[in-house]
Amino acid sequence: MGFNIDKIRADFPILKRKVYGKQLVYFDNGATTHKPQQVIDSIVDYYSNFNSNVHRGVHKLSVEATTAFEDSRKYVAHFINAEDDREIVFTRGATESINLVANSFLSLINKGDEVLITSIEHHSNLVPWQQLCEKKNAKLKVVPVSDDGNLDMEFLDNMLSEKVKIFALSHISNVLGTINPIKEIIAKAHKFGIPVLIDGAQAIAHLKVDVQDLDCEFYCFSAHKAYGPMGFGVLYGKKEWLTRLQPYQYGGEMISSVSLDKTTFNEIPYKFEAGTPNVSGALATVAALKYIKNIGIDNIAKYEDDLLEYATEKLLEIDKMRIIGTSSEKTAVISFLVGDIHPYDIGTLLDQMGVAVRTGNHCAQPLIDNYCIPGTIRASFAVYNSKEEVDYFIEALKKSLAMLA
Amino acid sequence: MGFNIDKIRADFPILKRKVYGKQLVYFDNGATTHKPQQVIDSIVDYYSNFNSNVHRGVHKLSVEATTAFEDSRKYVAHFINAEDDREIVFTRGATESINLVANSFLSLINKGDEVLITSIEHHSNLVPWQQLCEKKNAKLKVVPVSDDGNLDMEFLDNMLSEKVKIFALSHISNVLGTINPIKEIIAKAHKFGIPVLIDGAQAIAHLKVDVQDLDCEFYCFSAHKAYGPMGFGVLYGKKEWLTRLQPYQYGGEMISSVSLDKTTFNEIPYKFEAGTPNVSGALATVAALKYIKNIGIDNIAKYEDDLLEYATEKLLEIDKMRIIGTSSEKTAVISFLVGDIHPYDIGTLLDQMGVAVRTGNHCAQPLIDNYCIPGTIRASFAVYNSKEEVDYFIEALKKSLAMLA
Amino acid sequence: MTIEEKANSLVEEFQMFDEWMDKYSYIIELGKEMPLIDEKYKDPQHLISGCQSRVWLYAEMKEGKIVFTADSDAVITKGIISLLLRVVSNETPKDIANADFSFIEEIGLKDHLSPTRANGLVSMMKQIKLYAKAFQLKNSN
Amino acid sequence: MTIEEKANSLVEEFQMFDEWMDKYSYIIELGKEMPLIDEKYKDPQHLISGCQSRVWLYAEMKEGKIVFTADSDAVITKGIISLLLRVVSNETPKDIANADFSFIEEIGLKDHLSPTRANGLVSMMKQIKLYAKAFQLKNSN
Ligand SMILES: Cc1ncc(COP(=O)(O)O)c(C=O)c1O
Ligand SMILES: Cc1ncc(COP(=O)(O)O)c(C=O)c1O
Repeated sequence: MGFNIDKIRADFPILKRKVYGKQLVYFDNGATTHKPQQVIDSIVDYYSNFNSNVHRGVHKLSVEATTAFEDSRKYVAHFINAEDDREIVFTRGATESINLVANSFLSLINKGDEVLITSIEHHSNLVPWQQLCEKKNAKLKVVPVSDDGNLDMEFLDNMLSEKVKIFALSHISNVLGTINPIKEIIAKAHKFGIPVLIDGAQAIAHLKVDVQDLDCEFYCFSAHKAYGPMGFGVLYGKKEWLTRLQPYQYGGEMISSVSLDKTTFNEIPYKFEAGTPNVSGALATVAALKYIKNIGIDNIAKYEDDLLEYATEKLLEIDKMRIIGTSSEKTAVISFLVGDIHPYDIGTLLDQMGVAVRTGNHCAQPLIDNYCIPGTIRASFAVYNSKEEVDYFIEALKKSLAMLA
Repeated sequence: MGFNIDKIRADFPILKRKVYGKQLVYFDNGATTHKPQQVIDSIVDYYSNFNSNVHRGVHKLSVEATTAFEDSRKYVAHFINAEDDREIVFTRGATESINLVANSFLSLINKGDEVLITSIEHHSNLVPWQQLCEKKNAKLKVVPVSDDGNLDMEFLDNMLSEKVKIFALSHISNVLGTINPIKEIIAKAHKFGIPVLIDGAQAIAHLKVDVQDLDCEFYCFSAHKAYGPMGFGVLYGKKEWLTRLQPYQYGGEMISSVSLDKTTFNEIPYKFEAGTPNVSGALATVAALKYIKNIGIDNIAKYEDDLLEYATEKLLEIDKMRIIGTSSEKTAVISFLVGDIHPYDIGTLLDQMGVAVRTGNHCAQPLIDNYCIPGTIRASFAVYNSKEEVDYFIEALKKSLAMLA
Repeated sequence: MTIEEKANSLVEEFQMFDEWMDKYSYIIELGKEMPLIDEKYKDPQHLISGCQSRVWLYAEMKEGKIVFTADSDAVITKGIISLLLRVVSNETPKDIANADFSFIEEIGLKDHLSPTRANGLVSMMKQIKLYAKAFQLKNSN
Repeated sequence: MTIEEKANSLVEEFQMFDEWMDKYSYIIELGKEMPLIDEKYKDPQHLISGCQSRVWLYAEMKEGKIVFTADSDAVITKGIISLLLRVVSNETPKDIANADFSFIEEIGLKDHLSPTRANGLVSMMKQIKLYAKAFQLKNSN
């Protein structure tokens, strides 16, 4: 399929929005993406036509909803090339997926053990491990990042050992855009028998994810950052690992049988899905992934790369421009500062002109502290952004800088 | 406002649905209710007009979404008459709300302490406490139920003591429909300083809930059982209790500041809301609660009571009818058996005639075991059900029984 | 008759029914017939855990063929079991292992055998295949 | 001038601006003026934790009135602070405690002061009220 940006933009109703009378230019896709009509329609269709609680229902609606729900699991498995759809656990989002694994590792970590993360992690892939280590008197070790935004591989090599019980790192940094060489890192970790969890929150909408090729033990993402609904996420886990882990929450379909003395838990993946599942969320997530599939993830990656290159060039023409994160392997995320102007000031003025960027520490405070900066301005792109929008943004930025000069 | 059933039914698009060519009669509302157009519209409106990640964003969409999100919290607080909107924690559902509290009680329970529940609890309000007790070597005590479906208050009185660290019970039984006298029970528990958690999953859409009047420490419910979206729920907790409890999941807005050495958590309620919140879920939940408010919860209760009475009378005309749960205080939930016909057989034939009921143990296996039955057939009503539907159901039931005779 | 032939004849038989009521009445009738299993095998060991209706399944080899007997506490489930067994019982392990159960769909009972239906039938069908494979393996040793 | 009069005059002043750019240019100008606080009070004790821009606030009693000085590392935040302080500083604890800050909305800066805006301004306004109440209490003893 050819890549038709106008057609794509037309799929997203919110892009017609005006703010302060100006056309919205939305570059805060790292925080959340907008939803195409297809995703919105899938929610309307579900609630209007076959809404029901799932599993164990004898009536038609319940059978339909359950079938659709389990088909979603199959589709997600297919999308990330999992071997088996029982390896797909539905959660509320990437944060919950990570917390689930960290919590279930409570029984697998002992005093003196090590947990490895990197210094570019989002709080959601940092604090759960920090708290786990605190509870179990284990050691949190942190792979440092170089100035250009790449992980320091020499350090990393030295930090791998049999003492490490799990290595959790992001596929793509939400601040720097760096694509970590995770396939290589996973292979290194496996040499020491270390299971690896990949936080794919920033990756799933931007590049091909193949969990079998990566060979990671766990992979997590949120639907809302991939054109899908809020309140829905995925945890992929290798069968043997999911089987090994303890349940996290109790109640509903995760139970096989209960008496007041004893409870038997259901099989994977159900044993991790307590309570009534979010059927609408699953279906809308599939609608989003199908939307991506339909355009083609490689087409998306190529298009966003072009945008990145174009925007980077334009930005670098600006005096005192400082781009944070200059890895040669990065996705369409640009964090920057101009001179010593506070990011909040630039963000505020851009907003007045209709341009939505994110400013601040992007929930990665240790990383920001590492660079000794007050935060950054972050422009992050999605498939519906255009060069015209980049041009407008650059103009608006220049205007802001003039005002602040 | 007068109660106009035709107008109400017209609000629910799914009610036009046919199954096997027959008009759907949906009596599985205890499992999940359908959604009025107003709720569906609120989701469409959100994603089409002001979708954004919330908190900390400097741009207009983010401010709008955040304001709407926090206004939802205020509305929910108002709806259940909480003293302060910081007492409202947004979760994925009742099950998660209960798990959150049970998990946070890990540090408040010691060996030999007691946790009190009742024998009519849904698995979601049973297994979390059972597992907590197992982990901490505490004792799970269970208040028995009498044959009519009322809690045995004499037993209850004898089981209250200073040893009990928390008492978790349902407002309304999802199998029996019994409305427990929770205000009285809470007052009794408080005499021994016992905090009380109320599982309100089956109550919120059916009767007035006033947490200050009840004086419970915690109250939980799911939106999807109250005309709201799937994947969204509420935990109400008294300020001093929420403040006292440890966070449950880590990452995102629940963090105040992070360094690699130390993390400071945010204030209530944020410290319990890890990860990107489900803004759309919050708004759609408010749309659902407003829908209830608009009709008037007392009007709803009255209407459903009439339905209950009408259906009960009609059912009792059937030979060998055995209604399980005959408390004088009950909501519109009827569990029944006919002779020794297996519930699955009746459910299957009703389904063929377009009538959706639930059969089985309704995730309350110990309760079902208590009655020594293979499960029940459960018809549970919502505001959009009608006497005509009850008539059709009774006819269909009679036809089923004739076929099975 | 081969498994396929038996399945086809079943499908034909069901084509007679225009009305769902007739179809279910027939299934219920089948379900009401004498227990399809020796009472002594209705024990936890032969119980297939389905959520709602309980299903017991017993298999034995007789003259190179597997004979299945089964039961359920729900009459409709039992009726469907009796249809299933009519097709697959008394066949060789190999034939059973390779059997195609799609006739269930053709006779309009698909919903009952959807994996989402917690009536024990899906587990029973899995169990039938497992038995067949186990006996196959045993024979080949 | 009373607090209310000062607020009204500010609102009038802002009515001059047709264009958002003029308004913000003015705020930025204000923000660029000399630090509004003695450097020695820019310490953690006087820091108001907002997420993005940091805000420092110091209060002292002078002749029965509270004098506020403050600063921020973001220039726009600082400009808005300077507007706020122009209105509330140098007033009695009682008047400040009762002051109505809705003029901020009238001059079109509401978004900056929405509780969802993590720029420290909301916390600063809360802190101003807290100071006023604390001084009030102290005086009444
Ligand atoms: C009494 C009761 N408690 C808890 C739950 C669990 O609710 P959810 O599955 O929405 O978390 C239910 C519903 O299934 C219920 O009926
Ligand atoms: C790298 C990374 N990890 C994890 C998360 C958390 O995702 P969520 O808030 O959807 O749970 C985010 C997004 O905020 C992220 O960018």
